[in-house]
Amino acid sequence: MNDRWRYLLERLIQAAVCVWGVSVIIFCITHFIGDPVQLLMPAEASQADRLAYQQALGLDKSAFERYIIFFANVLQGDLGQSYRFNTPVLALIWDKFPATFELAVAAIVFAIIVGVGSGILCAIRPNTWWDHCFEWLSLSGMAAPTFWVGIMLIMFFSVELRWLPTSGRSGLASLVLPAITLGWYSTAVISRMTRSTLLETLETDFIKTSVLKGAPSHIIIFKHCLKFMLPTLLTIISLQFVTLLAGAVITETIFSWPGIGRLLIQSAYGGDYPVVQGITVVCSIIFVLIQLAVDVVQFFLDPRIGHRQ
Amino acid sequence: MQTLLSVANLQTHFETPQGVVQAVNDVSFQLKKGEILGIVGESGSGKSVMAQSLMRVVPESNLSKISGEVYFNGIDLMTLSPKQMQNVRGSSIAMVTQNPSTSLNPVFTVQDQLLETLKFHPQQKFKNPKERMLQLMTEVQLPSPELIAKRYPFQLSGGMKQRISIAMALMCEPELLIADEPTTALDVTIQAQILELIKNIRNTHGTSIIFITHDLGVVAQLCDTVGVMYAGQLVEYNTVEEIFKHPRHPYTQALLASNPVFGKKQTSLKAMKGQPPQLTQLGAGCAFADRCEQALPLCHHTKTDLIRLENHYHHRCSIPTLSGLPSL
Amino acid sequence: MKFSSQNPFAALFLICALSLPSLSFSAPTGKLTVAVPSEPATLDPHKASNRYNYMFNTNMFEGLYIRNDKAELVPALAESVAVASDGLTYTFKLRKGVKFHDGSAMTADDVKFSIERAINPNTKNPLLAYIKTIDRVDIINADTVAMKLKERDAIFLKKLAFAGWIVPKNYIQAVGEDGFAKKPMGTGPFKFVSRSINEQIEMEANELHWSTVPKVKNLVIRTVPEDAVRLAMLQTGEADIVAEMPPPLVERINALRGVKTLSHPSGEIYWVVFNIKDGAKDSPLLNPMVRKALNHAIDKQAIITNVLKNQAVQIAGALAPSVAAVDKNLQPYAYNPALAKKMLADAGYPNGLKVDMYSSVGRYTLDKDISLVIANQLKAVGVDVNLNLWESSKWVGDLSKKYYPMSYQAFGNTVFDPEGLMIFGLHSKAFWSFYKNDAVDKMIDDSLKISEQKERDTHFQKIDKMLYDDASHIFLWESKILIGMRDKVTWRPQPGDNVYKFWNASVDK
Amino acid sequence: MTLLNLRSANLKIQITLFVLIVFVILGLFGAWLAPYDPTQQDLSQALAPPFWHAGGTTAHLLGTAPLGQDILSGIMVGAQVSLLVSLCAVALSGLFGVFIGLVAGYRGGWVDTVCMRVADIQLSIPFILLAIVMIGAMGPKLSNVIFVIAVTNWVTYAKVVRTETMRLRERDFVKSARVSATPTGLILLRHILPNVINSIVVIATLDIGKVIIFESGLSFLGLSVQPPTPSWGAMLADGRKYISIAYWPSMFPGIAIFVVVLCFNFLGNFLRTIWDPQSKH
Repeated sequence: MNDRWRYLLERLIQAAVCVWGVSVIIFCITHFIGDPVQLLMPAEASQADRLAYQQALGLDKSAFERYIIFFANVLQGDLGQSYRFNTPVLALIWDKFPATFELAVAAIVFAIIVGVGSGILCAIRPNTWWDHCFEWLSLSGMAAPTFWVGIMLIMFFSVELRWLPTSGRSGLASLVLPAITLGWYSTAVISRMTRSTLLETLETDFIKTSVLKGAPSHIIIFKHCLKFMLPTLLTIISLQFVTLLAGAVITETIFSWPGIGRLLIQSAYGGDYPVVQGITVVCSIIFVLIQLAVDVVQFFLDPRIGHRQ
Repeated sequence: MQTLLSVANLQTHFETPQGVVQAVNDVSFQLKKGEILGIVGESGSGKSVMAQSLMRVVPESNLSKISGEVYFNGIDLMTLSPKQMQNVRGSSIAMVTQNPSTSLNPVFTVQDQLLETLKFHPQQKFKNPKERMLQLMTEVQLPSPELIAKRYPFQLSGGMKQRISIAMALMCEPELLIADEPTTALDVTIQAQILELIKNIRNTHGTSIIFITHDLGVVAQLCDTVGVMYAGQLVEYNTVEEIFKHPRHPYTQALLASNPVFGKKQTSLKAMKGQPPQLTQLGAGCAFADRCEQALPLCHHTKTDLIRLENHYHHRCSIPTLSGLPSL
Repeated sequence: MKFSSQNPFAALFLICALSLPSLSFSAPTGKLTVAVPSEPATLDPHKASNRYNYMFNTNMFEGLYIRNDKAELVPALAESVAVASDGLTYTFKLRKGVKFHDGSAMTADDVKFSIERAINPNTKNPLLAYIKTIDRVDIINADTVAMKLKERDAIFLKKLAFAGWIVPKNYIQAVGEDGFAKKPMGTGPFKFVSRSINEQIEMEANELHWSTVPKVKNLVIRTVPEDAVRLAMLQTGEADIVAEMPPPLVERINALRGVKTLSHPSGEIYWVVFNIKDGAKDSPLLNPMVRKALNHAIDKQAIITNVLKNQAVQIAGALAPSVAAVDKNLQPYAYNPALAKKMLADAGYPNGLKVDMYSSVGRYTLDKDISLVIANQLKAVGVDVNLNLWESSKWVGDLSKKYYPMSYQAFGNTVFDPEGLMIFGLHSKAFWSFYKNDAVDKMIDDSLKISEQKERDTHFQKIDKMLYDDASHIFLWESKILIGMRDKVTWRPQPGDNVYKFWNASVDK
Repeated sequence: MTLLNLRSANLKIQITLFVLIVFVILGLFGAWLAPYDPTQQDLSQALAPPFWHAGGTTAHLLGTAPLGQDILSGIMVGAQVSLLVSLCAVALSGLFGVFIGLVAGYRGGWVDTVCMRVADIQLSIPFILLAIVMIGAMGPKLSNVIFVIAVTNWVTYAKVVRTETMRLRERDFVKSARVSATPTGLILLRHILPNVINSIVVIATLDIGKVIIFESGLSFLGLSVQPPTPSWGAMLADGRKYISIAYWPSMFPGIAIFVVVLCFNFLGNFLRTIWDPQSKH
């Protein structure tokens, strides 16, 4: 038990270091984004107005000073004030994060259901027409740019068939197309990985043992194989999920989805440092937390962890 | 004694890019209740595939076909539906595999895996699964079964794992136990214990056992009858005494000669020359002809005869004089 | 409804009508959904920074004077104004019976508070430049307010109509600055319902409005950045009006059933800006002959016809025909590559010249495509253009740091007077001006003192001629705004600007 | 059935190789092979359809772009950008990742800890953000696009190589090399690298496809190579504006991307099958 707590503590410290590293890097590179004052001021403002505005935003201080202020504030849970929206960054993130989370969850659920499902079906009947179909489908999934998939889906399902709304966030129907678009790539990855992992698992001696014990095939696949594969699958899925959270920018733009990805890119384009920093820090915290959660879940799923030399 | 298993003309072929692999080629034998049959042969001779064919668990991916008759208690297993066959596996016929460190699922406890077997076969007679499990674990000489039952396989030693595998195979009290090189991966001391255990099982339960091994010593120690496999064929099948005293097939003779225990003491051990043939390139003649010191020209291109002896015993060789016994 | 301060009867009628609203107006019905590519950052009108703010403000708020739906300058929250003879004091007579959306009355206190808030540097009002001339605001009595200017400004009222939004004092003091930005309140025809950043702003008809109760009950402005998706929304009926469609789609939209296009002058002029102000020490572009040659090198009409699908009107100088009285005699530089080549040779560049051009991507309509065409056409006369296409914000952000010898830009209309362009886009002191001509600067300074309209017109025509003769820019065109609208909507956008007032829009069932 | 599969697999890999060779040839010599200069405009020919449509001509087989540029030429010359970006980015990230992986895996201890924490930090920063910030700061030049993708992509290599190296470090042949005082660099180069190179090549092949897709995503955000340099991603992204009136400016570059990426995926899977028979890909 002692070891387990130490392990957890170690992971926590690693996570904190990771978040801190991200904050430093992001702070440094946001420096390179265009001058926020120019971006925020209208054409009519004079040079003097611009300087005054710069001072008002505290941008006349040195980078080091600003980082110290920023970091001290972050430690107190204050991510600063958005230049553009004039609201606290944390409130903005809190406002927009649910949309992205909803989208990412829907996308990963889609990817898991279709990806794991098709992966299993392909592995059970390898080298059949079914397997080949899905190989093509998933390789296509990996070969089509997201924004292209999104526009095609809108053209077909919204404009031609009028089944689903083109864009926006209004109820379940509006979630379908963005979720498929966002989950497209991950579905392909998960499907391929599930197939290969399951095929490898099916070849193992202990699965042969299960067959020799007279286990029905559904038990073999869904109990014996899946439980064994779960840690691997979880790792793949969690990595995909994080990619989805961070990669929602394009999907959100296409579908006018009011999420954090669009906020991020707008803020980066618009020189809204505090929002960029805030979102990145929050994203990295989430990323690290998901990893931590996966580690912990695996700890319970795979009895071997913690006993390895 | 009553015949439990009767195998006739069992064939298992695979299709591969290199051609058809005749992994098991026209194998026939009979097994009585309570009998231990040893199957010996080099690696790649088709022993394991033969065992898997009996249970119809040959990897399906590139299987061409299994043919022949496998009568078990009077029923031809080859005619059963997959569902019926699944029911036979683990209950009437059970198998213990070679490598105990990989044959148990690492993410389930010992108990889960043992009790599961009973769940798959609801027709079995054990009303108290837990009790049955503990009883068997005691029988396979596992210390403190209660404790071990809650462990995961990686927490156990190789010998313990193999005992658990055996216990698992015995859960439904099968009539036939196929042990596929169960001792190969174990230390010598553990090997002996496991062999003892298997003998005990036969003695107490009357279970018939097919024991697959490449170790002639083990065969001599354990078995009642022996089948020698070479290139997918059962080249010689006879009682253990006959095999060791009067090996009829040149391959059996060569095998014995190359073994430190059975090889003639006065001369040095004779390593067999050459390699086993590619199973895709079996010609018309005897598969062993190229390595056979006694081969005649006709051996290379004529089909070998099956020379039948009493009690279904037989051997395959076209050099009849060597056998010293009249062919039927 | 149209009214004017010159007609007391109309005003009287209005007051009567207001007291009996049920007689003159049917209750607003229906929902109007508008899809636009971007949105305001904050909803606080005194912190507004982009033109989507103006779209919002113009529906939510009013000033003492405003532009009506025909873009005419009319009194709104004031009934009239009296200007002192020195042009420094503006005395406004406030309209009676005006209510904020919460039902509270608009008072002189609110006006004083609003203007003072708008000119307070701490507010960080991006539009401060427009009303900086206000020195102080005095309440004369309950319905009279006087504004003292620091210096004469002939178009003060026009600027006030653009930046002088009246906001509720008590409400702001009660809910605070952030609270107000979150749930803004004004006197305009629509009142605020909700807002979700990057999603939509919802408004509702203000039935308490003193003159113009809108015909639609609900107004939803959705933010949809993708052009293709806005078009799809129009097709499926998810949007009733889609704004800022790319010109090449005009025929496509017209071909759709149940949909039509509206197109009106934007008041925004497009030009290629030469930086001949800072850092242009020995640039060939300092030579007016070279600049003239470049003007002759561009086939503007071909671009308007083929790329912009006639969604633009050629201009000769810097003035937009929809905003200013343009001198009809001023003819655009003709497309004549041979002449251009000859002029370049005469200017000392017989073998052509090399020049860097920086253009934004996504800031102006088709900016990438048009920059490519311009570069191509310049190449044809021997000007080797090294074109740098930068993402919009990078392009803007580097504007003050980096020297752009040449760039494709637009300058929009805000105050419906050439003054806006002159002061903020051509005067050498202006941030967005890259041109330096002392004579022009002087003329622009003078224009602030001329209040008589005829005189102003000729004055600006003179400046325009000077710019033309100096070939200060490559003058291209005034763009049109292309809007797609479903047939069931009746609406007339306000000309001369890309700000949409939905007061007069209605939707059939 | 099985033999049929094998034969079709063979055919598939032949087609794949053919497509990739065409891709590389276009990438190297596209500018000479193309019928037109892809930057050449002709406003009167804007958006001419492909030859099989009414109004299309064989002069522009795949039609023209919004400014009248020839699309076929654009695709042929645009292959260069895709090829350059993908190969260079993968090579750069591969080299860096392999180096970090070797050092971290072999040295272990604090070197390993530092490397892996840096990798974690790298993974925690959204790729898009890095792209916006870095390309935004440096301008959308080819070299910058390559650099950004390389910077964000090295972690996979580092992690795989590190794991393999840690495993190989304990192998006898490495131990004996260490005992005979072989310099560390030489051990890594001669004993460890050859054993991980196959996995790296497989990952790199699959990565090339991924990078081409990345590049087109960056184009969508206006962060990749800008016209007049023709690039598939930019053609696809710019063409989407016209999708409702003309599919060809975006569809054909889209197909080009799709086919090439598909082929790289096939090739990667194929290499994995022949080098790693254990794997079931």
